[in-house]
Amino acid sequence: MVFGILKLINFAHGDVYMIGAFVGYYAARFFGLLHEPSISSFGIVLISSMFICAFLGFLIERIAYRPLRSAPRITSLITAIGISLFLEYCAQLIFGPDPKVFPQILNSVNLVQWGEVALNSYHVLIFSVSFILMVLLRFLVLKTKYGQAMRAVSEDVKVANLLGLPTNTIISLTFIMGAALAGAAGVLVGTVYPRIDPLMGIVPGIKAFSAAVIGGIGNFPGAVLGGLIMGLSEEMVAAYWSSSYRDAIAFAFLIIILLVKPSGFFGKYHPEKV
Amino acid sequence: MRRNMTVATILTNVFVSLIFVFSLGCTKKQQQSSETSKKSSQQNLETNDTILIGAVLSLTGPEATFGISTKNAIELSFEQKNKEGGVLGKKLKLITLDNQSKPEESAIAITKLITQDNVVAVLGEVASSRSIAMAPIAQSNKIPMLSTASTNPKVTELGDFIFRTSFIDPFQGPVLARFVFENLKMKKVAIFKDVKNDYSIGLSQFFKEKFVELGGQIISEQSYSAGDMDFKAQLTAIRSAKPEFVYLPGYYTDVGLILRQARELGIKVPFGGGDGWDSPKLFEIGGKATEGGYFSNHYSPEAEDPFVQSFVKEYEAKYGTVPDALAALGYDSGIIMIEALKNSKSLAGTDIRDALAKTSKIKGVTGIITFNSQRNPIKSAVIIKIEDGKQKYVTTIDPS
Amino acid sequence: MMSQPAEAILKVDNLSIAFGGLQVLMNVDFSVYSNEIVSLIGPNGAGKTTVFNIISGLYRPTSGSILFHSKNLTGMHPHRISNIGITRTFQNIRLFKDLTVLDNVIIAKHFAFCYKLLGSLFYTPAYVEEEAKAEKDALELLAVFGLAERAHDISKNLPYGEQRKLEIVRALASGVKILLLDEPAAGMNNAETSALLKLIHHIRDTFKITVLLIEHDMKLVMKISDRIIVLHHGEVIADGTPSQIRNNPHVVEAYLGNPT
Amino acid sequence: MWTYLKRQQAYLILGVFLVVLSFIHTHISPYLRQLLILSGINIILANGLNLISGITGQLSLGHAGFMAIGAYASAYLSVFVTGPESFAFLLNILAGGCLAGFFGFILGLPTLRLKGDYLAIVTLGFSEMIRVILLNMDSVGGARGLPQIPHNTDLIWTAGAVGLSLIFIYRMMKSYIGRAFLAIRENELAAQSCGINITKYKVISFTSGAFLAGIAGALFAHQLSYINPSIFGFIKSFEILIMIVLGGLGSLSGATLAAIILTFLPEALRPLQQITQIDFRMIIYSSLLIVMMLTRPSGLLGKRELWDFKIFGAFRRS
Repeated sequence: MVFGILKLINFAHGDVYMIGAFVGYYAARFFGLLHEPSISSFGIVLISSMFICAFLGFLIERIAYRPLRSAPRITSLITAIGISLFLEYCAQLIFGPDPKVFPQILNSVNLVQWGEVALNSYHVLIFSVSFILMVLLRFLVLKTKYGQAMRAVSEDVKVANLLGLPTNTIISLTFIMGAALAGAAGVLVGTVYPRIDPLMGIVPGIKAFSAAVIGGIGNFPGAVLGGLIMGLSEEMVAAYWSSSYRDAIAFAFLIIILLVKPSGFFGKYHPEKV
Repeated sequence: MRRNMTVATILTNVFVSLIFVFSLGCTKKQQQSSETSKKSSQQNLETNDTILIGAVLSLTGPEATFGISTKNAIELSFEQKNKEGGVLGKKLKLITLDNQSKPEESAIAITKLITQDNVVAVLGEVASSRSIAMAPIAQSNKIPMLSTASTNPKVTELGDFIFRTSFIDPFQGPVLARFVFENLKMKKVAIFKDVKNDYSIGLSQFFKEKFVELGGQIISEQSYSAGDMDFKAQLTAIRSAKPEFVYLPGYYTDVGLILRQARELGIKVPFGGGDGWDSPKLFEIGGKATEGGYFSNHYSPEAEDPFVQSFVKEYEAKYGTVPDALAALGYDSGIIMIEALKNSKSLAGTDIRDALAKTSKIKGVTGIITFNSQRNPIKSAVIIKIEDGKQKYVTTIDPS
Repeated sequence: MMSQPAEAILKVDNLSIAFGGLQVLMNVDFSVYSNEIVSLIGPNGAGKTTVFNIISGLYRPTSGSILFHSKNLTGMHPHRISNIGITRTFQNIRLFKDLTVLDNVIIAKHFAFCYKLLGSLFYTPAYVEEEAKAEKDALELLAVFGLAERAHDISKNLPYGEQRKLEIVRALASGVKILLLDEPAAGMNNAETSALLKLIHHIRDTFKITVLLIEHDMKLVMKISDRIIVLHHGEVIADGTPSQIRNNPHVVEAYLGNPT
Repeated sequence: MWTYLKRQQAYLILGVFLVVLSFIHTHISPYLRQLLILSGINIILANGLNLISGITGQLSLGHAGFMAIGAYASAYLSVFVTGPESFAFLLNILAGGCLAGFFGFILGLPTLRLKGDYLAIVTLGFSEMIRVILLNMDSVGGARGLPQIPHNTDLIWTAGAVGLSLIFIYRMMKSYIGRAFLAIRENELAAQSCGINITKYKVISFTSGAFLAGIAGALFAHQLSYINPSIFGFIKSFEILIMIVLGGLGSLSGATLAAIILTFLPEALRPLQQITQIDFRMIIYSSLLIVMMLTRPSGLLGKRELWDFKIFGAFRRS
C-alpha cells in the first residue's frame, strides 16, 4: 500500500516487520505474559508492537524519505536499502544475532480435525486478525476523509498539494499505517513460527516487492493476488516438482508473467502520452 | 598529416600493450618479497611478551550466531590459560576480525591478520566455504590455520598448514547412517537438506552413500533454504513417501521449526541430524516436537565428565547461555592451539605447524583429539537422543 | 504555388484507429506534396496528434496505410521511419534535457555514422573524420538558427522558445524530408510566433523539405499554409487553401462559428 | 592536433603507470594489494552497471548474476580444462565475459521493453535463478562451491582489465553508440524520432554491461581461488548499485571513485571495532550511506566527471 501511494520500493518494510516481531518478544516479557497464553495477552502484544512500529515508520519517513521526495527514485531506493541494512545491523547488535524464541502467547489448539488435515487455532487467528485489519484498512481508505485524501495523493501528489491537502501529513500517515501493519505481521508470524532473528525481514521484503509488482504496482487486490501467486507457485513447485529448484522456478514464472503482461495483472498500462 | 598521427597513436597502442605483457613477466618476483617481510615480523614478536593469535569469524551477517559463540569459547580458553600464566611466560592475545559471513571478506581479513597484525597462527572459520577461501592465503604465507568447525574434507586438503578440530562429513554422515540401519533397523529414509548450506549438502551426500551401500533405500529427497519459515510443502511430500526415518542435516535455527511443522502435519517417524542440532535453542524453538530425535555429535553436555561440566559451567557464567557444539569446538581449538604453542620450538609458522601436526591425545570437550596425517582429528562420535527436552547419550561410534 | 506534382510525397490512405472501442480516426484520407507546407487543424480531440503518432510509427492503425513515395510505412518501427526521412517534434518538448545543445543535434545525426565500435576504440581515421564532420555540421546548423553560442549549454537551461527551436534543429539534423511539427507555436508570444513563421518558410526553402504541422494559432496557420486539412471527430471535413477553408461552412460549424 | 597530443599523453601516462605498478606491486603489503585488486574488480562491476543503469537508464538489480556466470565459466575452464598458465587465464577471462555477455543478450532481448520496477524485478529474478541453478549444479560443486581455482589474478591483471574496460566505456561514450545510450536515458520517444533503434542500443548496453560483469567475475574467482553461489546473491547486486548511485549515476569517474571508497571503507572502520569490541562497522556503513543520500541525492559527482570540476581544470580536456 505504501508502495502504491509513494511509488517507492520500500525495502525497509521487511525490516520493520522484523522489528515488530522483536517488539512483540520484548513486550511479552515486559508485561510478564510469558506463561499466560490467552487472547488478551496476544492482543496486548499485538497492539504494543503495532504502536511501536508505527512510531518507527513515522521516524523513517521523517528522517529518510521526506527530504528525498523530489529526488530521483533510484536515490530513494538506495536510501531504503541503507535503512534496511541499518535496521538489520542494529538489531544484530541490540538483540544479538542468535535466533530468539517467540513466547507462546496463545495456546495452540486443534479446533477441527479431518483425518490428517487439522484446523489449528493459529490459522484461525492469523486469518481473523488479517481479515479484521484488512477490513479496517479498506474502511479507512474508502470511507473516511483521510482515505480520500490518501487516494488523491496516490493519483497525483502535485495536484493534491494544489488542492490544499496536507500531503506531507498524509504520506506520513500512510507510512505509519504501513509500518503498523508490518508490526502486526511480525507478531503474527512470530506466534505461528516461533523463531525470530534479525535477518528474518530480508526475504519477505523481496517477496513482498515481487508480489506487488506482479499484481500491478499500487493496486490493492493486485497485491493480494500477486502474493497468492508467488506463494502458491513456490509451494506447488516444492510439493510436486523439485524443492531445490523452487525459487528458480518461482522467479521464472514471475519473468514469464511480466513478459506477457508488462504491467502486472491489474496494473494500468499507460502508454506514454505524446 | 592526419594519417601520420594515427599511425603514431597505433604505435603508442602497441607500445602500451608491450609494456602490459612485459609487466606480467614481473609478477614472479612476488613470492620472495613476502618471505622477507615475514622474517622481520617474527623478530618483532620474539621480543614481545604477548603471543598474537588471529581469528576470522562471522560476527555479523546471516551466520553471526555461529561466529559469536565460537569467538566466546576461544576467548574463554585463552583467558583460562592466561590466568594460569600464559604460554612460555607470555600472555595470549586474540585478535578477532569479522567477515560479514562472506568468503571474500574472510580472505581479506586473514591477509590483514597475517601481514598487518603479524599473528603467529589463525583460528577459524566455522563454515567450510569461508575456510576454503582463507586456506590458500594461510598456506602461501606459511602460517598455520586451525579451522574450528568446517566439515568439508576439502578444507585440510588445501595445504599442510591447514588443520581442523571438527570431524569431517565423510565420517559424520555415515555414522548416523550406520546407526539408523544397524541399531534402529530402518530401511526407508527420506532426506531433507538445506540447499544453500555446504555442510548440509555434504552430510546428506555421505549419509546417502553409506546408507545405500548398507542396503537401505532413500525414498525421498527434499530441500529447503536456511531462513525459510514454512516447510509444509516439502514435508507433505515427505509424508506421502512414508519413510521410516527422516535425515535432516541442518542447523538448529531451522531444525526446530521444521520439526514443529512436521509434527503438525502428523509425521510421527523420528528425525535425525548432525552436530548442527546441538543447541539449547533447539528445544526452545521446537518444543515437544524434538522428542525422539537422534543426532550425531562430538560430545554430550550431559556427560558426567568433570572437564565437560566445568566448561559448560564457566561458559554459562561468562556469557549467560549454554554452549552449543560450535562453542565446544571453538574451545577445543583454543586448547589445541595453546598446546601446540607450548610444544613448538619457536613461534615461526613452520614450527607451530609441526607442533600442531603432532597433536595427540589432547583432552577436549569434544573428545580425545589426535590429528591424523591428513591433519584431521581422529575422534569418536556420539549418538544422542532427545528425551524429555534433554540430550540423552545413546552410544559412541569410533572412527573406522 | 499549388502546381501539384503527379505523385504525393506522403499519402495517408483511409486511416482508421480505435482505442478500446473508441473510434479516434475514421477513414482519414489526405496527401501531402513535395515542398508544401500543410497544416492539420481541428478542435481539441479531433485526432490530430494521433495522425502524427501513426505517421511516425508510435501507433499502429486499425486499418488503412501510410505511403511515403508510394512505399508503405505502416507498422514500421519509429526509428526506421525517422531514418527514411520523416521526423517529428513533440507537443510537450522532448529534448535530451541533461545533454548539451550540441549533443542534442549530434545525436540526431546518428544515421550519418558508418564507423564501427572498434573504430572508436582505436581512434581510426574514419572515426576522427566522421566525428569532426558531424560536429562541424551540427555547429553550422545551430549557427543558422542563432544557437551556436549556446552549443555547450545544457539544453534544459535554454529559454522556452529556444528549446522549441532546438527541437526543430534536431529534426533537421536527422536528414529530414518531411518535418512534422506538433504545435510549434504553443506558448509563444506574437513576436516569437512571427519569427517562427519566417523560420518555417526559411527552413522549407533552404532545406527543400515538406512541412506538415498541427497548430491552434489560426493567424499563423492562415499565413503559413499552402494547404489546410481540417479534422473533426476523427474525420477529414475539409481540405483546401486557406481562403477555401476560411469560407467552408463545415469548418465554421466545427469551430462553433468562431474561426479567426 | 591538440587532442592528439593529449591522447598520446594519456596513453603514455597509462603506460608509465603500468610500469610503475609492475615494480611497486611486489613491494606493497599483500593486504593493501588485495584491497586494491578488490577495488579494481568493483570498479569494473560498477562501471558495467553504470553503463546499463546510469548511462542507458535501465534499472537492473541482477548484476551479480552476470558476475556469477563469468566467475563460474572461467573457473570451470581453469580448473577442469586448461590449468593455470597466463595465456589460458586470459582466454578464460574472455570466455567468462563472453558467456555473461551472451546471457545478457538473451535476457535483454525480450525484457528490455519493460520499464522501471518491472525491469528491476525481472533482472533480480534472473540473477536469483542463476544462483539457484548453480546451487544445484554438482559439476561445479553446488552449494559446496568450487575450490582450488588457480590464483592468477594479481594487481597487474586487474589494473590492465580496469584500464581496458574504462577505455572501452570512455571510447564508447565518445561515439554515436554512447550518445544513443544517453538519448535513450533522457527520452525514449525523442530518441526514436531521431532514428535511434532503442531496442538495439538497449541490448548493446545490457550485453556490454554483462560482459564487463563477467570479466570482473572471472577476475574475482581467480583472486579468491574459491567461489560458491551464495557470494552472488542479490545483496551483491545491491552493493554494486549502491556504488554507482553514490558516485553519481552516469558518471564514469564517480562510479570508479565510489567503488574504491566503498571497498576501503569497511576495512578503514576495522580499528574502531577493535577498540570498542563492538561490531558496529556495518551500522556506520549503512548510516553513512543514508546520510550521503540525504545530503547529496545525486551522488558524489552527479552526472559530471572528475575532470569537469575546477580543481582538476589543469587536466581538463580541450
